[in-house]
Amino acid sequence: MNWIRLTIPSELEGATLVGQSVHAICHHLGLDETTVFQIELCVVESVTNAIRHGYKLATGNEVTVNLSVSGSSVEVEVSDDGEPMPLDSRAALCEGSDVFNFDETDLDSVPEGGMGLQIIRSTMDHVEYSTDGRTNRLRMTKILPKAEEALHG
Amino acid sequence: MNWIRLTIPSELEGATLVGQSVHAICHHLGLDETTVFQIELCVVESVTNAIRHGYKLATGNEVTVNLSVSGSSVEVEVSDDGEPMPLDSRAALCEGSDVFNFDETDLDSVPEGGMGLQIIRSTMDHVEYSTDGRTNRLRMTKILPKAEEALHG
Amino acid sequence: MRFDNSTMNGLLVSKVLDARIDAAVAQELKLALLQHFQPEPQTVILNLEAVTFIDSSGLGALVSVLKNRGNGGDLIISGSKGAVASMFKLTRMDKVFRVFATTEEALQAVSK
Amino acid sequence: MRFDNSTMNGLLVSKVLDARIDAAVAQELKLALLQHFQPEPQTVILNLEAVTFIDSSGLGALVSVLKNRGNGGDLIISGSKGAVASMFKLTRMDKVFRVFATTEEALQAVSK
Ligand SMILES: Nc1ncnc2c1ncn2[C@@H]1O[C@H](COP(=O)(O)OP(=O)(O)O)[C@@H](O)[C@H]1O
Ligand SMILES: Nc1ncnc2c1ncn2[C@@H]1O[C@H](COP(=O)(O)OP(=O)(O)O)[C@@H](O)[C@H]1O
Repeated sequence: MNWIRLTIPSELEGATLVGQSVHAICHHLGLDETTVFQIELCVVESVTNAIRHGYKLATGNEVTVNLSVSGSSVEVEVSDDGEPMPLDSRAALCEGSDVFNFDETDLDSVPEGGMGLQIIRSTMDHVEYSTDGRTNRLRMTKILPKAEEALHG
Repeated sequence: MNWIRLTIPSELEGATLVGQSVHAICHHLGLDETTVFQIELCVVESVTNAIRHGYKLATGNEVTVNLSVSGSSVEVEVSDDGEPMPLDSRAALCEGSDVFNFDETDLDSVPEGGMGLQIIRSTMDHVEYSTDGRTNRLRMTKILPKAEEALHG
Repeated sequence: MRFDNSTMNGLLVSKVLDARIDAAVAQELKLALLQHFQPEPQTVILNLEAVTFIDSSGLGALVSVLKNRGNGGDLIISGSKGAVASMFKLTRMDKVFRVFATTEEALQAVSK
Repeated sequence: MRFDNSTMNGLLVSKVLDARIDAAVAQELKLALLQHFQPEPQTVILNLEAVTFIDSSGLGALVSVLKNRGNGGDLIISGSKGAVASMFKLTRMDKVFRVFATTEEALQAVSK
């Protein structure tokens, strides 16, 4: 057993449910609490984006989360059939953005939004976006702490 | 948000994962602990059956669990593309079996298996089986305690 | 599966450390428990207090052990609660096994 | 969303009773908190000890409240831990809000 697929309707509460499910699954698979939270967070951020920006909150659509786990990494693919991500957002996702380089003494400079992609980028080890004109896929890889240790430690 | 669909590969550990996910989801939706356990149990029993009897443990197939929740009931549909259930099992599922009427003083009469369908039948409020020659569907309905109270109390 | 085996009052107490006993682990559970009745049958207290879920395959494995424990052996259940206790009741297995709320109560009852 | 609002040392302490603050409830959270700054801005301690998950939409709602709290008002965070504390750190929001481990510490710091 190395994968599970979760499909939800395009409603924000779906992101809540899928986040909780992914949490329960990763916890059950024995991942440490920090890794569980990181994966749950990135799933919630990307599913929320698909519902809000991909489908513009229109109901009656579906978002799918594919979770696959090996001994060394967890791979999550979030897919939707909505609007593809604009090019500048794809660049932010892959190259990073400076949304968190705000001046903390200047409240006006603190962001109220636009944080999701940068959270994904800085939390995951590898991020890949693709679209085939119908289905958009955001694929995220998290290398498990133990595997990382073996690699670098 | 009133439904979520979970798909797993035809491996017994998949039943574990889907059971845990359904537990987490039902818990999050505010169902009481007894109802959560009853739904989790019936999901695990029927997914295990689909893997063991429907697919005869052959890997590379999929089992899907559709969970939908309204204010008054939870509906679970477990579907697979394996062997359909034999007619006598469908009868046991819908009309009940006497598997638990064993003589507790005679250990030989105590069952080691064949309990799943009767557990489903006695735990759920409504059970329905159908097959279209390709996909087999077991649909189970649990009326939520509060709704039941309003109806009978 | 993981167990914590210890001897109390001269009896083997085997505590299941995993939270779930289902089809994926039923066979492993059965084989692990049957070992305790080889070469000599004995009384084993199976402590289920850490178990939060058991399905019909898990129960079936326990019944199979009970049937194959050999003369003079016994498999006693302790610590079952919540969903696990409900399962024993729903399937009437609480009439088949000797079931105790705690391991201490099981030890007391057996020592009498 | 559910809150437990109480007055401690003359300050409003609002404890979030739900375990998750995400996109599905962010707008509701924002509106509920903004009410506390009408008609008069005040210091509000938001106790997050029961919260186990917050996403960027939830944090954004808190930033929005901080920006719109009015002159003389403040929104102070207490009780964040685990995943919630990590999120404040990851997004550098722990530099934007006054964050305390417990409501007691927050009350002490404010009373000085
Ligand atoms: N799945 C998506 N489909 C289309 N556009 C997206 C998607 N995800 C992100 N975007 C675009 O990227 C921008 C930045 O996203 P994000 O960093 O998550 O912040 P936010 O969602 O708060 O705007 C969004 O405002 C949107 O324009
Ligand atoms: N999904 C299914 N597909 C095909 N046959 C099934 C399925 N579920 C149950 N059956 C048949 O019904 C019988 C009784 O099932 P059950 O009560 O769950 O007990 P067990 O699985 O332990 O045999 C099975 O042995 C099998 O022959």
